[in-house]
Amino acid sequence: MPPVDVRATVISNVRLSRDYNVLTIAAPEVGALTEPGQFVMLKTTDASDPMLRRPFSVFEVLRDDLGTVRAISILNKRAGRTTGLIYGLEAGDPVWCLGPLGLPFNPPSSGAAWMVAGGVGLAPFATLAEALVALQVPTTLFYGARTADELYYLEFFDRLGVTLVLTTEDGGAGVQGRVTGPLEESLKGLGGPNLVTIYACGPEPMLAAVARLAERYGQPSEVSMERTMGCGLGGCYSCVVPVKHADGETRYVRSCIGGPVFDGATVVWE
Amino acid sequence: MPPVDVRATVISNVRLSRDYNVLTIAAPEVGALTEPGQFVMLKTTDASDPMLRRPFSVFEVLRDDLGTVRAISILNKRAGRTTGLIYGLEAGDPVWCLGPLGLPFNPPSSGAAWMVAGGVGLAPFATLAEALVALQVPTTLFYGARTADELYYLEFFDRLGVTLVLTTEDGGAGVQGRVTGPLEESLKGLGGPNLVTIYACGPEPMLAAVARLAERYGQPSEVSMERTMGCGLGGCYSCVVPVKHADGETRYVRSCIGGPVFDGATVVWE
Amino acid sequence: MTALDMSVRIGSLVMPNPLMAASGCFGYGLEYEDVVDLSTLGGVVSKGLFLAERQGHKPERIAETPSGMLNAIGLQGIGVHRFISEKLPLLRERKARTIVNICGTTLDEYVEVARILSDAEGVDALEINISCPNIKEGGIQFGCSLDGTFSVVSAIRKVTTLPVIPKLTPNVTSPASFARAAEDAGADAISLVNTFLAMAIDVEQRKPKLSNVVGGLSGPAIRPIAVRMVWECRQEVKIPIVGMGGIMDHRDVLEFMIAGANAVQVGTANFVDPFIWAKLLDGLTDYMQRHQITRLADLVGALDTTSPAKAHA
Amino acid sequence: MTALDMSVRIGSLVMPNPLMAASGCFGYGLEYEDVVDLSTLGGVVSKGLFLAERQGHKPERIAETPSGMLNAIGLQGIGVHRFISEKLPLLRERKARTIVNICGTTLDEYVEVARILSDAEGVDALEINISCPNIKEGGIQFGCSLDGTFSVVSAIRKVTTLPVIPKLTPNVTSPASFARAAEDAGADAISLVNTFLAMAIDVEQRKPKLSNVVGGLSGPAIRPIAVRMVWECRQEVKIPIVGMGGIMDHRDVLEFMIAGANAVQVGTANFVDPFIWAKLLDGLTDYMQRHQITRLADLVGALDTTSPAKAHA
Ligand SMILES: Cc1cc2nc3c(=O)[nH]c(=O)nc-3n(C[C@H](O)[C@H](O)[C@H](O)COP(=O)(O)OP(=O)(O)OC[C@H]3O[C@@H](n4cnc5c(N)ncnc54)[C@H](O)[C@@H]3O)c2cc1C
Ligand SMILES: Cc1cc2nc3c(=O)[nH]c(=O)nc-3n(C[C@H](O)[C@H](O)[C@H](O)COP(=O)(O)OP(=O)(O)OC[C@H]3O[C@@H](n4cnc5c(N)ncnc54)[C@H](O)[C@@H]3O)c2cc1C
Ligand SMILES: Cc1cc2nc3c(=O)[nH]c(=O)nc-3n(C[C@H](O)[C@H](O)[C@H](O)COP(=O)(O)O)c2cc1C
Ligand SMILES: Cc1cc2nc3c(=O)[nH]c(=O)nc-3n(C[C@H](O)[C@H](O)[C@H](O)COP(=O)(O)O)c2cc1C
Ligand code: FES
Ligand code: FES
Repeated sequence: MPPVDVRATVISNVRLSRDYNVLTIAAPEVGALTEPGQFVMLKTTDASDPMLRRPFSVFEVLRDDLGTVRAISILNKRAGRTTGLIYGLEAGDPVWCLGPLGLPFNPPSSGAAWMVAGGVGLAPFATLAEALVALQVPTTLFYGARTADELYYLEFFDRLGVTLVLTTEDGGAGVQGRVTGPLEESLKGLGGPNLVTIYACGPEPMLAAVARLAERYGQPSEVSMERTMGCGLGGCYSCVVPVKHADGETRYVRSCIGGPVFDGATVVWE
Repeated sequence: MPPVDVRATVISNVRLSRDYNVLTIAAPEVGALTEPGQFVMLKTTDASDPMLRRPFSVFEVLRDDLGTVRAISILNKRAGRTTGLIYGLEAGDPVWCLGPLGLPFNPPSSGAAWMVAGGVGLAPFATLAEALVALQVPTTLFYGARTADELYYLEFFDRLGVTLVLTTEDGGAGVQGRVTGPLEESLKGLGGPNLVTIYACGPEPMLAAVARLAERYGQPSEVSMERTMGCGLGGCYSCVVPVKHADGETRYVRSCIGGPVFDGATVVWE
Repeated sequence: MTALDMSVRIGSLVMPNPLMAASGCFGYGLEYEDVVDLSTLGGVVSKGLFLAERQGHKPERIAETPSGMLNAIGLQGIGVHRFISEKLPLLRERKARTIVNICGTTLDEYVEVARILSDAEGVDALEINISCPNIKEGGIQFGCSLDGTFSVVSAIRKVTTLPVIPKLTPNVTSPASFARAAEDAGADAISLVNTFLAMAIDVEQRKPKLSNVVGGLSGPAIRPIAVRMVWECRQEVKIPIVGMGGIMDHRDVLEFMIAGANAVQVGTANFVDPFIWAKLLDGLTDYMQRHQITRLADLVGALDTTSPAKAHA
Repeated sequence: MTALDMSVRIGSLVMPNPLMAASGCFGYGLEYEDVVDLSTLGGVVSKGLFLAERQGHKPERIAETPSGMLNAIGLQGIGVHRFISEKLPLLRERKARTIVNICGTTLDEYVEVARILSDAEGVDALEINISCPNIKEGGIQFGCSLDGTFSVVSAIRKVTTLPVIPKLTPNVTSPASFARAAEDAGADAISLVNTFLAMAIDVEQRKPKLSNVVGGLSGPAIRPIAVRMVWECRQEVKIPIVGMGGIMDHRDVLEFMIAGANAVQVGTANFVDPFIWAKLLDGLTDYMQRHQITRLADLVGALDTTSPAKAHA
């Protein structure tokens, strides 16, 4: 489906912490088309400073009681200029929203699904979890953050029936350490290859570790890669990821149209 | 007094018409220092597009019941980018306000004061009228606009005891035609030179006409000139007005520090 | 109201309107077929092509700057052969007027690429990229020397009947002298500007923001310089000028045309708003109607320098 | 914490910090004495001065562009004699380090102005403006020729012991070659960049926005190009570089220094925020403390090009 561009209005902006917020915008045209793992390109001004849009996973697709899509939300983490502006938005402010873009996650090729999220990498998993649950796939979320305060939306996943495995760097909640720790434990406990499909989103070192673990234990993995993106549509070649192709060659693939979701086994980690 | 720079918050924005609005901002530090005829340099964003501030007369200095300055207002007319942004501001939005700047009007050198306003040129006369009334100077406002709808704040001046002489281009209120018509009539009716001080603000052709009429009828005039201004402080030399000096030479004078109020008899009209 | 004529002719290339997608900012065109009917554009300029496939630079490849962006993509591309077999047939199907941006590391490579494309069906013109600031072997040695410019253009001129449009660099003292060299060498038109050599530094890390250290600046930041260069070139040459650099709306298109451009390209703006094309056409139509202009071409070089615009009209 | 050392030395000119007010953007300095204590600035560069008084161009003299502005003031100024009698004594009183930006229409005029200023008390350095793009006789013929640059600088060198700082134009293919010519001619430092020749058109009126048609582009729009030029010059010469072009905050100051500038000038930003100076000093202090840098000069040219900055650290 071709993407659409909407001058959406902010419905609400819930600040979860000093850095995280959930921005809900009236972009039903985008939400109605979105599949889990896809993203939008956002801009908070029509002036030319800042000029380029920034990519964000669609966090929630929000429906009214009749099931009609009314809005989408974004789980935003302040990292720089536009994410800072998004953090500061108020209800009624305009946001330019282009999407949905990119390749979504693929349905699991095996009986169970494990989602692995690091920090703001939680973003694509709300919609994916809903889709998996609708498919009646047993779903686990491995979710790591720095501190207990930065573990968000636990109730949401809990209510869906997703099994939660939490980690924090300071041990304030769940297992102390990185999310890859409990993931590896669980992988060890599996009876054989191709039993779970692993979906991962988070910082690149985490994605590399997850992809390697998945390979070592013979499970398929899909990773959502973060890249600086100029256009989101394949026009600028800014967002490339080195991918090993079937012919054995490594080539740069534009992650906005050849991703952001990649088969973890094909990404060449740097 | 040195100017101050305030990141002020919009208190209210009253849209008077499709093009005019009165913006009230919490910049008491600026208001407390302002004299009639002075201006502020405003900016609606701290991004670099648009980058430069724009000059605006201080329209009202607003005080609470105890007389303490709480805010200033701006009479804004949409002309381009920043004036368009100012028209669209909402309560709570930030505005960067530098001022007060420039030379104020001088007290009248004669027994009566005539203020001549064209369109948004009304802006400096609300504070001037208050000052003149406080000095018990009999004050008249000659005020011209395109249509009756675009004659604003009549009640304000009326309440102060200012005599109003109105003109509209379409004849919808007051005398049909330009404001210089009734002005000339009144000048003709004066008994001699130096009986009234004429203050004028509006489009340059109007200012030129007023200054010439004042000269012809031997009355002193002060005109507030509009120029493209880069800095408002004498730094950039963008805002110059050709002024005949005492030595007979015409030199460019920076209107932000040598104006915006000039002796109408010294300006060299182009 | 009479029909509005926005057409532009560059040699055998006839475009219904002056709006072209700039090289490197529109993929191979097909990436955008979902968001815009390619046949409604004046023309689509392909990403720069060498003879062989290229991987380009490592990320980071772009960085945002005030009202602009830096890029050092390094001309990642599929090479001329794959372009002809994989992209050209589809572009023809979509009735896109296709201008191929060609690169070379040597004079021979330019000529070879031009020859191969001249034999392919569906190429409407060649834009000769002698101005990419991002790779050492990207032809910039030709683009920064008058002799080099003259020799590349005349060598290509000899092997093709397609319109030849050298694309000039702004990173020289006098782009107009390069315009003259291009015209003398038989160019059908010139394109300008390519990007400005520039850089940005992350001060916390004290490292360049781009892996290539330097890159090319594009976007509205450069527009006033680009317009000036178009205007200078307009005084120097008679051939059509394809102007670009920071066009964001129809007023910017008109600014380039009034300065002397016969057609324009839109690059960076397409990233910001891929649906820009219809808005540009609507804006031009509205302007022509308001000003009662029936041939847009009448605006080319129509700048009246006898007095400045009134600021507060 | 040890005392932070931000000092910069250019020949006999010693500045407590690298922050200078750019020529033409700060009047004669005294216009700003109410908003900033002039002695706290590294230096104040005066508006460009000819021998005689000048009226400059008609308005419109400036126009805003995306993240930038055009100016064609035309060097309105009071001339060197009135400057010495009316401004210099007051600048001395305020303990401003005064750098005079000098202009000439001929080599002789440059030398004459330099000589007169060298005899005056209170001038700390001369910045030689051979790069004003806005007036035909403004020395740009010297600034766009290597020989011209060399001869102006060496002629002035002969008549003054004050630090001589030629200010280079960015409107050339290789500013670094001009930096070399300036160093060879005995310059104590170079300033760069002056503004980029540019223009803007009011499309409704089809007239230029500036009375002079073309003007100079300044502001953050040009910063990435200016930083690149400073970096190139840093590879070419050993003398101090005074970098400028679009500095808006302390990070931009650091960007120029890391690229190779020993000091910087702030022009356009001063229009946007005349209270910028204290903010810049605070920002530099904070940066030095966070990075445990005691001598700011250690950052000059400290760019690490072995790898790009991490985008998503
Ligand atoms: C497909 C996809 C989905 C995403 N989903 C989300 C999401 O749901 N929520 C979310 O919060 N984020 C998400 N992101 C990340 C988000 O896009 C970035 O955080 C955002 O682009 C940062 O923009 P900014 O303007 O705030 O920061 P910028 O000002 O652009 O900079 C961000 C940080 O990176 C540094 N930086 C930027 N560019 C460079 C460079 N070239 N070199 C060195 N350093 C650089 C800056 O200094 C700063 O620290 C997603 C990214 C992708 C690709
Ligand atoms: C001392 C002073 C006091 C003022 N007080 C008020 C006031 O109280 N209220 C008020 O509404 N206005 C006032 N003005 C006028 C106000 O400053 C301008 O309308 C404002 O600067 C326009 O800014 P903008 O960004 O909206 O328009 P811009 O986008 O800058 O342009 C305004 C208009 O002028 C044209 N224009 C701008 N620059 C040029 C140029 N160089 N060449 C050709 N055309 C140009 C544009 O096309 C547009 O039509 C005052 C001006 C001065 C000098
Ligand atoms: C990401 C990117 C890639 C580019 N690649 C090319 C290219 O391959 N060949 C070329 O001639 N110009 C290339 N350019 C330059 C553009 O075609 C255009 O000349 C320049 O960006 C100025 O126009 P703009 O400001 O509208 O983008 C590229 C520009 C960008 C931003
Ligand atoms: C309004 C204005 C006037 C200027 N006048 C002069 C001048 O007289 N002499 C000079 O060498 N540079 C002059 N410049 C150039 C600045 O000193 C500076 O080199 C340029 O603006 C880039 O810095 P910025 O982006 O910080 O403004 C002027 C710039 C502006 C904006
Ligand atoms: S973001 Fe432009 S090609 Fe991917
Ligand atoms: S506005 Fe800058 S000198 Fe007057």
